[in-house]
Amino acid sequence: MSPIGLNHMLILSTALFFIGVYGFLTRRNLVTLLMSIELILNSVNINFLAFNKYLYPEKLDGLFFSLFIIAIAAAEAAVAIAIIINLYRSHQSIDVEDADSLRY
Amino acid sequence: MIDPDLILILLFLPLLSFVINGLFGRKLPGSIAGMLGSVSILISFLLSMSVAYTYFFQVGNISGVYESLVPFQMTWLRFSENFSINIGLLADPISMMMIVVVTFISLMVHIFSLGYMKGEERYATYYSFLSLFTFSMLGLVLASNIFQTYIFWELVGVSSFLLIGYYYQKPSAVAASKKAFIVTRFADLGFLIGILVLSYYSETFEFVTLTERLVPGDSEYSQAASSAGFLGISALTWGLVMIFIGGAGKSAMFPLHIWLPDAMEGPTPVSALIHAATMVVAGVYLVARLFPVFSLACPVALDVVAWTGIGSALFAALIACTQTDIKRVLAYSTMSQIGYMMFALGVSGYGGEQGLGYMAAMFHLFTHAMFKALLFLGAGVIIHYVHSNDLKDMGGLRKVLPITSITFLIGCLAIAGIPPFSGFFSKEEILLASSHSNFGIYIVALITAGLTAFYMFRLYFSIFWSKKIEVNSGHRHEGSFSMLAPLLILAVFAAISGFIPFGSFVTSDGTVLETHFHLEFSILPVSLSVAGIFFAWLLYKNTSSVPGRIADKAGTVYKVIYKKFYIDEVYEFITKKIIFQLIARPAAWFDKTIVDGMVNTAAAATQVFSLSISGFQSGKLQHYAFYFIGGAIGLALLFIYYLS
Amino acid sequence: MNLSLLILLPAITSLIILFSGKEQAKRIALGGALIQLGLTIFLLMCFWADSNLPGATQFIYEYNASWFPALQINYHVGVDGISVAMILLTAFVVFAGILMSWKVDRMQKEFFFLLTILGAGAYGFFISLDLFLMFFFLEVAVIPKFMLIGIWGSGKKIYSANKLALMLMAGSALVLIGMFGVYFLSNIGTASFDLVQISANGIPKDVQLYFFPFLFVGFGVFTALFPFHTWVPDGHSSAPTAASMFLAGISMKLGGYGCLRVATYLMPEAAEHYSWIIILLATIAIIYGAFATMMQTDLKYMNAYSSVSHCGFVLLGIGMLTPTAVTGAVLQMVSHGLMTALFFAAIGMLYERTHTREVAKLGGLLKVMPFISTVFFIAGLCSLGLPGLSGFVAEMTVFVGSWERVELLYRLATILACMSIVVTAVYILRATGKAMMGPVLNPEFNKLKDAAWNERLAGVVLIAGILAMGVMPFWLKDLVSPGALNIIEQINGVALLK
Amino acid sequence: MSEIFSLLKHEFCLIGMIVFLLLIKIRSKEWSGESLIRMMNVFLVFNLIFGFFYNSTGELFDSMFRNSGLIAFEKNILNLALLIIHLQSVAWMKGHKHLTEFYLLLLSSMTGMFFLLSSGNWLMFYLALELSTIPLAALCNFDLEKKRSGEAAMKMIMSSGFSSCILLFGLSLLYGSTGTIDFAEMASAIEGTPLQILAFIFVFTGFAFKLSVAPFHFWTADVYEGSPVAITAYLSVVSKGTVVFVLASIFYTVFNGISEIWYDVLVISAVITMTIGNLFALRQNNMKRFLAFSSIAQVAYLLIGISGSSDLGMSSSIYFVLIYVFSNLGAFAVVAHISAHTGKENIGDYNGLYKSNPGMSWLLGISLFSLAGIPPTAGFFGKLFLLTAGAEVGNWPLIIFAALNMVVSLYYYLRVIRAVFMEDEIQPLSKLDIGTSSKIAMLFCVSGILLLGFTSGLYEYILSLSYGL
Amino acid sequence: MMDPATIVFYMLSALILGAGILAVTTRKIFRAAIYLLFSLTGIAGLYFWMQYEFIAAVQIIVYVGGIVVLIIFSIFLTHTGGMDMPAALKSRKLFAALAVLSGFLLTVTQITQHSFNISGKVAVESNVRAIGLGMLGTGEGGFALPFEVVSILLLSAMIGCIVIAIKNPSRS
Repeated sequence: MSPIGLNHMLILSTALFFIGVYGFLTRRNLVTLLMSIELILNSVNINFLAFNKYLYPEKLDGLFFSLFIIAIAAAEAAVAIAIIINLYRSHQSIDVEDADSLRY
Repeated sequence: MIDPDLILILLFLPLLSFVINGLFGRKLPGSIAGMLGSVSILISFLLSMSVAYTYFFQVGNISGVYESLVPFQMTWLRFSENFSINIGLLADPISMMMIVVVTFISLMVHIFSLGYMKGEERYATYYSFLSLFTFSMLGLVLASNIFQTYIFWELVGVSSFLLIGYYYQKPSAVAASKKAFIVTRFADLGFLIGILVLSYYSETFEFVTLTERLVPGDSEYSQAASSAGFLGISALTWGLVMIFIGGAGKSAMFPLHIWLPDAMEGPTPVSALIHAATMVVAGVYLVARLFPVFSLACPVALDVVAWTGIGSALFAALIACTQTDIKRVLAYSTMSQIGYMMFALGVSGYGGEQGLGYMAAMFHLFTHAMFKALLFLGAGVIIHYVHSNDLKDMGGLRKVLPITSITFLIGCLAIAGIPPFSGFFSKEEILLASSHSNFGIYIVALITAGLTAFYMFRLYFSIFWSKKIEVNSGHRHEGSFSMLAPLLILAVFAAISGFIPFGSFVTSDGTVLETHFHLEFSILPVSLSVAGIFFAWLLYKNTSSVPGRIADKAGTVYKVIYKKFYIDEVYEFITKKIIFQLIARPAAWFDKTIVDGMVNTAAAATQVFSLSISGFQSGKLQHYAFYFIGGAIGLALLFIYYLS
Repeated sequence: MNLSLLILLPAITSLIILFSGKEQAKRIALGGALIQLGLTIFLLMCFWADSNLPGATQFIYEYNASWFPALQINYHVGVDGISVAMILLTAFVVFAGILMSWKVDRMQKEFFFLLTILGAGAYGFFISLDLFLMFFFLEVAVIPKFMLIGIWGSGKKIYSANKLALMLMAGSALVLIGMFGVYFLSNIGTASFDLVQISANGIPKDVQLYFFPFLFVGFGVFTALFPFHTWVPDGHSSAPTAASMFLAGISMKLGGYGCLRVATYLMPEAAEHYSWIIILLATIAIIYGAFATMMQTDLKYMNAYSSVSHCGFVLLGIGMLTPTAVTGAVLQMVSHGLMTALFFAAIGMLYERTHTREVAKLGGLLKVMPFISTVFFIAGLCSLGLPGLSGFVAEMTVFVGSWERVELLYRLATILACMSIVVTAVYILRATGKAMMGPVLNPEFNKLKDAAWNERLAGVVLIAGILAMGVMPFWLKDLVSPGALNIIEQINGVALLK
Repeated sequence: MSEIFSLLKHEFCLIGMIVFLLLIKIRSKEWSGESLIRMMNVFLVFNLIFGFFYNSTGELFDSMFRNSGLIAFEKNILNLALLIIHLQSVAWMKGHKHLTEFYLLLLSSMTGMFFLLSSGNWLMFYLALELSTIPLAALCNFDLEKKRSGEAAMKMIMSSGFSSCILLFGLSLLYGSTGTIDFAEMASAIEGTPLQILAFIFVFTGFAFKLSVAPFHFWTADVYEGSPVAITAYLSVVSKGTVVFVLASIFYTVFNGISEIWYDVLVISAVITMTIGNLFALRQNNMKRFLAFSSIAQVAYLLIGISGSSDLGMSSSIYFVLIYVFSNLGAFAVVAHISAHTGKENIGDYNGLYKSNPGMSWLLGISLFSLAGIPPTAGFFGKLFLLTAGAEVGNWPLIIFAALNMVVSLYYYLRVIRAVFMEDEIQPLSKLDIGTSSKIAMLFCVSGILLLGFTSGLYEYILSLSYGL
Repeated sequence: MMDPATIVFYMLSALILGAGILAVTTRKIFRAAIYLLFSLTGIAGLYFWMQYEFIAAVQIIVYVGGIVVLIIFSIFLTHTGGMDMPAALKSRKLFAALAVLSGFLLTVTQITQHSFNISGKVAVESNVRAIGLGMLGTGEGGFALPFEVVSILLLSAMIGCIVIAIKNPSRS
């Protein structure tokens, strides 16, 4: 068995998760925000698969979970992009900072 | 047995008259309202005569002692097992005497007013108030329960207020009525606290029981009352002094007298009834009512009574010499005479010969009611005629007002203590009593007697002799029969009532007290009075500048006396400057600014806080995300490292 | 006697008003109030007859139905003498208040609807024996007040309405907390809102000490406990006449009744423990309120501050914890309710005619409007405690009851409270002297008319109440004192156990 | 087969309708808006009534899907809410070009809610959550002409995406530490290790996001303001109602082992949420935004209720949700109506509303009083029961805090009341014609608000369903 | 000495994280998309490494072939392709980094401290057949219901996209 254990995997996914979060917090383009979300979702997928692989191989719960996450990520991305495009049409910008007319 | 129904009828008839006149009086034609009031008082008077007769000559005197009878009693308000306000009727010599005096003077005033107040707009109201007063006063004197006294005490006060303020469109009348009510009210506070103190130790409000319990003896009540104390003074003393304060307020004793002169703003018959004959002696009556307790249990309080009385007597007599408003002069003379009664009580002992002062005070109360009512009603006729209160508008009136002049003279002679008029006898007893007990008081009383004669005759001469003043009065006659008849009746009583053997009816312990005539003793006071009259004759018989020059000579002293020793100004200072400016205004300010401010500040602070955090809702998605992840991590840190 | 009628009748009346025409609204409201008045008098008769029957319990006409069984919330009603007295007061004030609103010029339907609802809340509060039910009715009354002031008020009405609603709500929030404490932590073991049961089983002392302040201060806000009284002046002065009458006449009594029936009755030990604070605050309210009144120039403010002072007597009586003082507190509630309603009615009548409430601008009104002035004057006399009127009876009972406490603080408090009778006289007479007496200041006033029939009737009804209590206090006293005794016996009962 | 039907009937009903709508859409000839609305009305009424019959308790698909009387009741509440929302939004919908799609998305989201309620494992939970959210985000954008609508939709999809990421991360950790995604199995495997607490917190943020619990609530006001009123109403009532129920049932079952932890979490969140919601609501001028913050504050009371014991907490939460449906929708009915007719949404525009539109004013007033918890409206009972449930634990500082916050909340509700009833406006809104369906919706709300509080039977019924949850 | 699998893992990790970091920091949006592509591909590689071939394939098809393409399309549609994106504020970067770092440390600490219990049961096959059967199974280990739910979701997402993104003729 490889010396790469569960913890390696988890650290990897956690790192990816927080990279995504960092992106989400700092990027200004809505499309890149969406990209950050995808990164985060992928880190979650890694987690599920790693747990499934290393700890609970007798069932495929983790695997199916990540499978559905991928599907939903696609759906979400599609809707998000539609919304972004619509926003671009009305605001002429997809800078998240510009979309702050609703506030206080 | 005294029929309680009779007393109840004589008590409630005036009330009935008040209600009828008050509710429907304005719709009654002509002088029906006045007749109604007068008739009801007449019946009351007759009943009270009959009741008094029954008491004094049939049932009251049991084996030589006048007993206190309570022919009627009902529980009005029960506080607790021991304490209840009972409405009862107490029949004893002083209450019997008082109902006669009250109904009699009231009757006179009612009749007098038929003419005097004729044509007044609020004629019926006037009569209803008079009736209310009479009812209250009767209730006060008949009270068998100290709280009942307090109730009627207040009612008397309010009727006095109403009557002083009768000419309510005159600002001075309004101010005077207000002053009268508030000053007496302040005194009533003392009365109330006194009641609370006394009743706490005696565990009753009933006069009879209360007196029994507080008179020194082996009962635990009086011992508790004398042993308990506050600020080194026994509770009993506190209570009695407090009650005396109440009495002093009503009776216009120094320094609570300031309302009385102002109260002359009311119609003159009212002054005669309330502020001369009846209500103002309520304080004397109250002390007399509790006399056994004062005398036997607490001589200290009695000393307070005595010194306040004599002080007020002299004080008022001095001021009376300088005033020019005839009603005010009469008012100060009233105050002075009540001072007489007070110190008479103050120097008196209990029982037998010791109780001479008590008897004398009551006697003087009786005679004073007659001659002072007479004087006031006479003044009423004069004012009615002259349309002024001021001496300088008067003079030489004996020609146009002959009956008044004579009756007024009788009144003056009576008050000056010239024999054989009634005042002589009562004053004589008072001086005698004081000479027995306290020489200082006796001397002052003598001086006061001289002053009394002086200022009364100053009044008399100034009005009826002196210069002749043309009066542009519309009517040239002295007054209707209804006005003169009471004068004549009262004059008769002022003249002869001194011959009543008072000592056999009203004494401190109910036993008969034989009074003796001491010629050698009478010489000094009578000669002082005569001297006073002489001086008055000298100065005021004819118009002269002598009084003015004397006043100038006296300078500051005169001015101080003329200004009534600046007592009013002191009160003014206390109320306006201290109570209003230093207490009430800061209280109102505190409420508006601090208390209300706190509430408003809390609201404003919430608003400000709300405004200050509104920046969090910046509208920027990434801020939200930051709070989101920050919140999540924060919560996680909190729960993993801190709260687990 | 079915007590639920007392709530049902106003509820039905209000519904009918809602679906009636504009002009009929007041007639229906008046009719309802009249029937209600009759009903309460009938209740009084029944109570007299039934409360002395053998086997009569502390509360009679009890009706207990489960409402929310899961939460032990019951529809539990019943009355003792104190409640009957308060119900009588309510009926009088409601009747007079509706009469006084005869000329409301806009949104009549809504006005009378809200008034009737307000009345219903008060009735419900006074007959409740279940804390939840009581709280329900306590809060029912808050919003109608807000609306009445905000819509039909005058002056800075919105500020006042807000202040009133928020402060009362804060009060009821405190009550709510205390209520939960009682609910969960009484000795019964299971949660219960039932007043009778809780008082029978008692509450542990530490719980009492913790929750008493909540309940007392909460109810205290309603009855103008210093320093939570600031809604009173503003609220009263901005409210329309009838609302002022209701507010001062009934609403403030909800608080006093709550302090008594809930705080003191359920937590006797805590009441004893905290009584010195209550006394202190009450005395401050009495004296300070009276002095603050002296400086007021607006008649309504004057009466509002005087209400603070007078309600201080209620709290003083409660704080003294002697049967007499507590009886006095209840009497004072009834008396003050009638008196202050009369006062506000008179002020309302004056204001309607002269369009000012500034004392300085009035003057000589006795000549122009003898009836109104007399009403005002009688209210004033009652306020300053004239014998023969209700104020005297109540205040004296409080004083005598307070004097039974011998500790120095209590004695001093009593004496200070007594002093207020002088201050009261000062401000009442100042106002009367300036507004009613003296020459007619404004020639315009000479044209003004005296009271109309409805105003006369309202005045007469209230004066009748005041006189009935002032001249013959014994019936009311005998009505109230068994209830007061029951409350105090809680304390003594506890003391005996120790 | 019949068991599958009776367990899944709520969902089948909706899915059937979705299919039907698709068929309509596919047909070349578009239905007119009015006929669509009419059909939808009929369907929703049918849906509501049908929901009360043939209910059974059971599990399907290896306990991925479960149903019980309580869940069915909750679904019925949501059906009712949907019906009311639909009725009151007729004016807005009439003018919309993509009505069929609107319905499709709405019903999909509703289906998601139902699956969420019935979910028996975390996968279903997650999928249902997304199914309910993603169409909703699209729906937020349905005021296509309005810039704000787009912004709202963007905020909605982005925030919900972000939040579901964090939720998922938490879920993955839970899965890792327990080895299962099934609720029942996980319940026995939760021990309260730090990692599980961390995971729990992450999962909680997902709930908190949907419920707008501070500090995860920031999207709420913006999205509420920008979205079409119908969607705002749906968000605030249906979405919240669902998640509250799910939160309660999951906390009571799955996280039963760490109840001390989640108790504290709920208390802290409740305190913060209440404060934030109230403080922000104080200053709002837009009615929808105002209602957003008010709903945030309301949720805090729900959290307090849930934090109490299970039976009472659960039943009073559901009871409150039911009342909240009526109260909030009552307010939204007025807002929707005025917004649809005049486009005005600010509180200042409501000045003097009573003069011209007394009926609506009363409705708004009663609804707001109910939200503020003033008797005799049902809100009083709802709020009080929640507090009772919370107080049962004996956390007095919390109860004191909550009770005092009710005062603050009253202030801003009264602000609207003031505008409507007391402010004199020279030009108040003109008299608006209330359509029949709106009238029915309003009538529903009023009767619900006024009658619900007194009917203890309903509460007892809910309680009986909640036993042994 | 590391065995090949380890080396591969580290390389993949480096790719995933490196590309990830670049994807969220580069200011050229197009490049960011490409870095994302690398990162996602790396993840697919990781799945291969874990012998989840099917998932790896799905990853490539959906993410690389779908989502990234979608993203690139949207970049074009929104005309932001060539430009440098505006940089975020320094302070925001700092705070974000702080939050992220603390979160990371916290999570990693918890993960490493946690002793995961290995079920130790026999692994089931995770080939396409097993997955396919599971996907349509209704019993134990079956995911038919989620599958159906996702279908509704995808349907509605599609409808939503169309309505929103469709060019509205009324708007000029």
